[in-house]
Amino acid sequence: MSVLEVTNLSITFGGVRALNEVSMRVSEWEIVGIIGPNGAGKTTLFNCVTGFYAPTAGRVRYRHHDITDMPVHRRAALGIGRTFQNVGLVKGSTALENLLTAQHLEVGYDTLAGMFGVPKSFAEEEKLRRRAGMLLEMLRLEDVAGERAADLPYGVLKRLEIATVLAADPDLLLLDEPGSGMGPEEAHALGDTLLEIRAEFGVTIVMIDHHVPLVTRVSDYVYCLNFGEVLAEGPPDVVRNHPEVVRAYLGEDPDAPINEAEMEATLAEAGEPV
Amino acid sequence: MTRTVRHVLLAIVLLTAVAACGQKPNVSSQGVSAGGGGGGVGGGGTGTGTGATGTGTGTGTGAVGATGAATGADPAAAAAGGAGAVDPAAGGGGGGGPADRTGITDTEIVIGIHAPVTGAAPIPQNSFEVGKDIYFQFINETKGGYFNRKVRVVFRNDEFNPQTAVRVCKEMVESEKVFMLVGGGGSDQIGACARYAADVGVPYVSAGVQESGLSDLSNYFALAMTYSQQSPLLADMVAKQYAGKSVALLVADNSSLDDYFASQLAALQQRGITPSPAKRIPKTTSQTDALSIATEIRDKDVVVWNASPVSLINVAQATRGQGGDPVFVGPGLTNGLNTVAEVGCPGVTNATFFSPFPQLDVIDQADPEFTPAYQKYAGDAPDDLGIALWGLDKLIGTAFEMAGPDISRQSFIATLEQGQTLQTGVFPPVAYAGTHFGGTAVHVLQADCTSSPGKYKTIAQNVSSFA
Amino acid sequence: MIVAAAPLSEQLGNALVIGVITGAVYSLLAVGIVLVYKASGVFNFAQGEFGTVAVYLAYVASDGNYWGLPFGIALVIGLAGAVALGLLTERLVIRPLFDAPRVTLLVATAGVALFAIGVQFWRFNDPAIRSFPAIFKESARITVLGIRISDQRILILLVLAALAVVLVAFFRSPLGLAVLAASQEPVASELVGVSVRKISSLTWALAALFGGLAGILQAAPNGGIGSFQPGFLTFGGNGALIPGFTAAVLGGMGSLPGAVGGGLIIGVVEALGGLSLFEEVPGARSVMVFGILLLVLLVRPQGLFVRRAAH
Amino acid sequence: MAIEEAAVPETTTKRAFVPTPRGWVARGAVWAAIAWFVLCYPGNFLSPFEVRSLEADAATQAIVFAVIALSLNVLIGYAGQISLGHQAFVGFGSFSSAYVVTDLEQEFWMGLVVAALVGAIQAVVLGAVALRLSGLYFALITLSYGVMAEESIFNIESFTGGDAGKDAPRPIGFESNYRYYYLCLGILAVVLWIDWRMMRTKGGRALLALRENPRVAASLGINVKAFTLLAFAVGGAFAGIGGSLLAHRDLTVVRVNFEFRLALVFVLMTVVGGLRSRSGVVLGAAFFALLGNGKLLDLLHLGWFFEDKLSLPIDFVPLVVGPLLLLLTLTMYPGGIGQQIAPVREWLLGKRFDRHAGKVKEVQITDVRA
Repeated sequence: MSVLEVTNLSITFGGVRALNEVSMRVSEWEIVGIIGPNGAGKTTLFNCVTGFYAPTAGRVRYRHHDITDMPVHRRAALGIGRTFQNVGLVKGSTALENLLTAQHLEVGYDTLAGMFGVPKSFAEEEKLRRRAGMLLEMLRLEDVAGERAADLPYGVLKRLEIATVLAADPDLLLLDEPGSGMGPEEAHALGDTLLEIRAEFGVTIVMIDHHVPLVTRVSDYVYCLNFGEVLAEGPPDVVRNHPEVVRAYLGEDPDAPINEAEMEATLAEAGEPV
Repeated sequence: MTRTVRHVLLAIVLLTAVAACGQKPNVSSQGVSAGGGGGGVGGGGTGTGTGATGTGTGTGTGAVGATGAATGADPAAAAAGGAGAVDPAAGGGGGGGPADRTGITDTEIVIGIHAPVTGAAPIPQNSFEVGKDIYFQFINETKGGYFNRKVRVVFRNDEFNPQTAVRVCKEMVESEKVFMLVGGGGSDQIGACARYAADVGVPYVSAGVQESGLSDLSNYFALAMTYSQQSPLLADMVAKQYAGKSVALLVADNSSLDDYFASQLAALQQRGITPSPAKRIPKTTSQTDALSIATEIRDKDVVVWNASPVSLINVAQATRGQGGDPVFVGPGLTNGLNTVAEVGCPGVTNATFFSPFPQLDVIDQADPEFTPAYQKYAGDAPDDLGIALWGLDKLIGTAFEMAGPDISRQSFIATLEQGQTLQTGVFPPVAYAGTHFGGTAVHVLQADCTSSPGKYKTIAQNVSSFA
Repeated sequence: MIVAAAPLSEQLGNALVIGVITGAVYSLLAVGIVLVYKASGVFNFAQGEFGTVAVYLAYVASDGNYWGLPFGIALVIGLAGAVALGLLTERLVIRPLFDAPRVTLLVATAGVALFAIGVQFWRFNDPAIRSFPAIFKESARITVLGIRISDQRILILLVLAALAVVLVAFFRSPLGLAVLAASQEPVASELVGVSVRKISSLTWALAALFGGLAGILQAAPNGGIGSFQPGFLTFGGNGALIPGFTAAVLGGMGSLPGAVGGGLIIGVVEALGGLSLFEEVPGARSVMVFGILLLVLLVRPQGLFVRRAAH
Repeated sequence: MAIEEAAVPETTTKRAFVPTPRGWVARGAVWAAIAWFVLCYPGNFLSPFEVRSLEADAATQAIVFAVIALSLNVLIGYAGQISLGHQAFVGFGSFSSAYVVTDLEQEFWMGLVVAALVGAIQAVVLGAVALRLSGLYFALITLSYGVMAEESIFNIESFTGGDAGKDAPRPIGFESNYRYYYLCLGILAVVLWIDWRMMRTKGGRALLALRENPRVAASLGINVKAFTLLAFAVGGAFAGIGGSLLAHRDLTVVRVNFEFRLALVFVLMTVVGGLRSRSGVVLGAAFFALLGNGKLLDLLHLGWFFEDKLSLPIDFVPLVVGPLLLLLTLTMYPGGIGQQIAPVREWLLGKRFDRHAGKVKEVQITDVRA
């Protein structure tokens, strides 16, 4: 059975069709890569899957749940975790606190019990702390545990973000450009980390990235989006050599008329980072 | 490490210094109080002074105070009074003994006045501070006070706020150990503080305001006619002086004025006058309120008014803007103050308000001592609020005189209740025979907008009927 | 009540006229609020105090007990004082806080207002209430639905209309566009040579000038002599600041014509709250204003007069 | 901006600092001095000084204001929602408590609980509106609500006693100003405890996350609406408790006290205290309370300076100097008192004395979304 199934998903922003009849299927244990030029609708697809956007048409299924109309936090509770293009962390909190926050769904006491300080909450907090320490260690972040996220460099933040998503103990990881801002070597190391994570946590991963070598190396299956449509799909080597894909990438115009970021800015309420 | 130590030391020194500074006024006030007492009569007086100020050390010295006070008085009563002075709770309870002499020593009577000096008060506020005890300064100096007791006035700002009023009254009773409390102005503050004073058995006096909430208090005395008492008089005046004219009745929607509104409306109707509109208006009138009120009263000849001076000015100006020119008349306390005419003219032309005090134009005939005394102790030309406070103090002083040398809270109340008439020449005579609202007459003030700035003149004094 | 009130239709007519003429002042303040909001994203709680400061300065300048200058010069001094306060606020309070959270900025402007009121109480507390003359004293030239409208109120309406027209034109002029650009894209604006600092000073000065106008006009709105107290535009029964904010929000916060319309609506709603119909409802006026605000924000959060979200 | 007293895990021992024994003694001495000042000094225990009843009453006001400031801190600091109608939240608590005690003749404790509940309920109802509105618009709603409450709800005579107000007697055994101070201090301690535990457990972390970025929070499984409402409930309950304590301190509650001006003072003291800094907020509230009731000048012996040197009467000092101090604090220390005292606090908590502690650059966040 597939973990994630997107059928004929379409979404329109003020007359502009950002996604058009996109279908996609992700199976257990797979790593699926999504590539495509800027403005192709990759992040929009993620936003539909995690629930920030309500699609105009089409369904999103997660395991045996139809989650198309489900609020974001409930999708998260079902085991969908995601990272953000521009780092989804609580920047005013320390690395450790971010990992504690990320374990929101794992907390073994009631919110009110925590507020009134019942003894159980102290014991449970200790557990969360230990698990956070473990994750920090795993992602080689133990040195920055007490630093505020806002004070950390970008590469470290990207790693921290992955740690936080893992802290939520997800089944399905949606990674939005985990390798952005990284050089080829770092990206390679990231690929190893991702494979390691899959082995260790048994998660299914969907990732958007521009590092085509990274994507083709770790992915089992790749989708290429362009202008909101699936241009090509298949095993990495097939997609990589697909003539349409090559053309889309070569013909990529930096000032393309549809700019995803711009489109989202008009949509999202001001100030809410996507 | 030494740095750390330095920081700690600094913190401790700072904390101690702060704490010590906080103490200074207290310590010094104790010293002054004890010294003053000693200078007056001797050891006994010293004891009383300390007992009255301190709480922790009060028990021992308080006993001495009681003995000191016992000189020349009924020993039992004095002992009870001493006990009252030692324990604030007992003093507050009021039922501690037959003669509660808190605030009275052989040399001093302490009274507490609260009035608004800041806040939304529409009255010349600094004048309160200046004028609060000029009469007593005058008496202390010329006559040595009452039975060799000088009157000391403790003044607290109630910020025109009933809650603050209760707090400062509580403070004056518990910390300053005042003999009695006086309300300077503001009916809600007077009401709140008088109720508190009743709870703790402290005599409370003020110029006349409302009766609701005050009429069942055994310790409260109105030094002038209340609004409701003035209402028939006012109705008589309207019926007589404005016969056949159209009349409106506007009263602020303070709940304390409910009884006044009812009695004024009834009094007017009894005299065949149907005021229209007869309504309650917002306590604080906005421009919108003022304009819509103005459209309702611009055709009227007479408006019977009992609301705040600020509202009066607002509404009068708006009414004039709407082409109306009614005469505002009303019972009063604050609407008869000169600032109202100064700012309200020409809107308040010929406004006629009752008042417990006469205006500056006649005070020299009513009480020739006022102006020289005011100039001497305030160092300034007198104002009308000075007259009001002088009159208030003078009435209280007259009551002290009547209560005699053996004054206590109980004897003070009992003396007033005997019903003798208190004559001062400033406030109209008062007599509390069978009532605590003993006002008998009013002065009548009229706004004179021909002078610049506008002012009130006294058109009649001690009026008890318009028949 | 014992006495029947005037017929409802007459009351409604009265409320409409009274609402418009009192609401004009709310509009005047709302325009200043919107201007500052557009330029620096600040909810300026000192807007009312720009007005009171102008009045106090003009009073000191003209009153015989103080400087005794001619009234016209006094008015100019008052307005200049308001502008100076606006510039000082911008320079000493807003600019140092440019990257602070908005709540801090809001609190800072409230601090400016409270400081101004504190000084007024300190210097002018005895007597607290003072009188101030109208610019035009005539009170009965025009009558609408039985309500006389003083020349001063006509002046307020004219000033308001003029401001609305001038400001709309201004924001289409190069300078006005620079103001907008400076607020939306400060870095880019600096790059193309627009001085964000100068623009910021300019908007605060303008807003303060409008605030000052509002104060001087509102001190004696009925013609003849009016009266004023410390902080009279910010707090108390004649306060126009809170209605001004409400008006700005009704108008969509970013729209100057919206602010004008919002002020008039708030004025009328307040006047309707005074109908004898609602006599038994305590505080009917504020209940209605709250209701309208809630309704508009929930149904048309972009404001009554704006077609699309302004931001 | 981080959660206060953030625990640094053992993993950062790399440069961990452990005070020397003398350092511990020094810290202990300061702690003892603070404890003495708060616990003993106002009640004249183990104290060479004598605090008068009225001064204890003023201290009580500081304590109650601290509770109110903590309530605003929950709303503004943790949830990112500005409340400009807090005088109404507090007032509702005051009147409810007075009503329960005076009219329903219940115990003070019942009044306190009812006030907390009423505070929470009204805050949640307004919060439900807030969920549909962004930052400054919500501030406007609360502003309008506050005015409406003052003029309308607090004018219902059977509930509030009209202009004369409603009596609010103190509980038996706590009638004296000294004892009532300790009662309020105890309740402040409970409020601080709840606030502290909240911020170090699930709820608080969820609030910080959703204030900064609701999308990230939601993607972590945090129910944004529910936790925003939680913040309102907690803030409202604290406000109600503060209102109840205020009412019984003053013995009577009066409508006119809940003007808009008070809401401004509340916001001022919280922001000056330093949002999200518990100790700063408490100190800020105490500062404004003591400045407002004049006791600060007494304590520091500064009255003469204003009266004689500046001819500024003492009554006007809070009006003039208060806002000035506010502006100075804000422009020089945007983190408020919390920032100013951070070095001392860190030191007291066993860290090195670092003059730059607490000086953090503001995180660009969706603090107020409008």
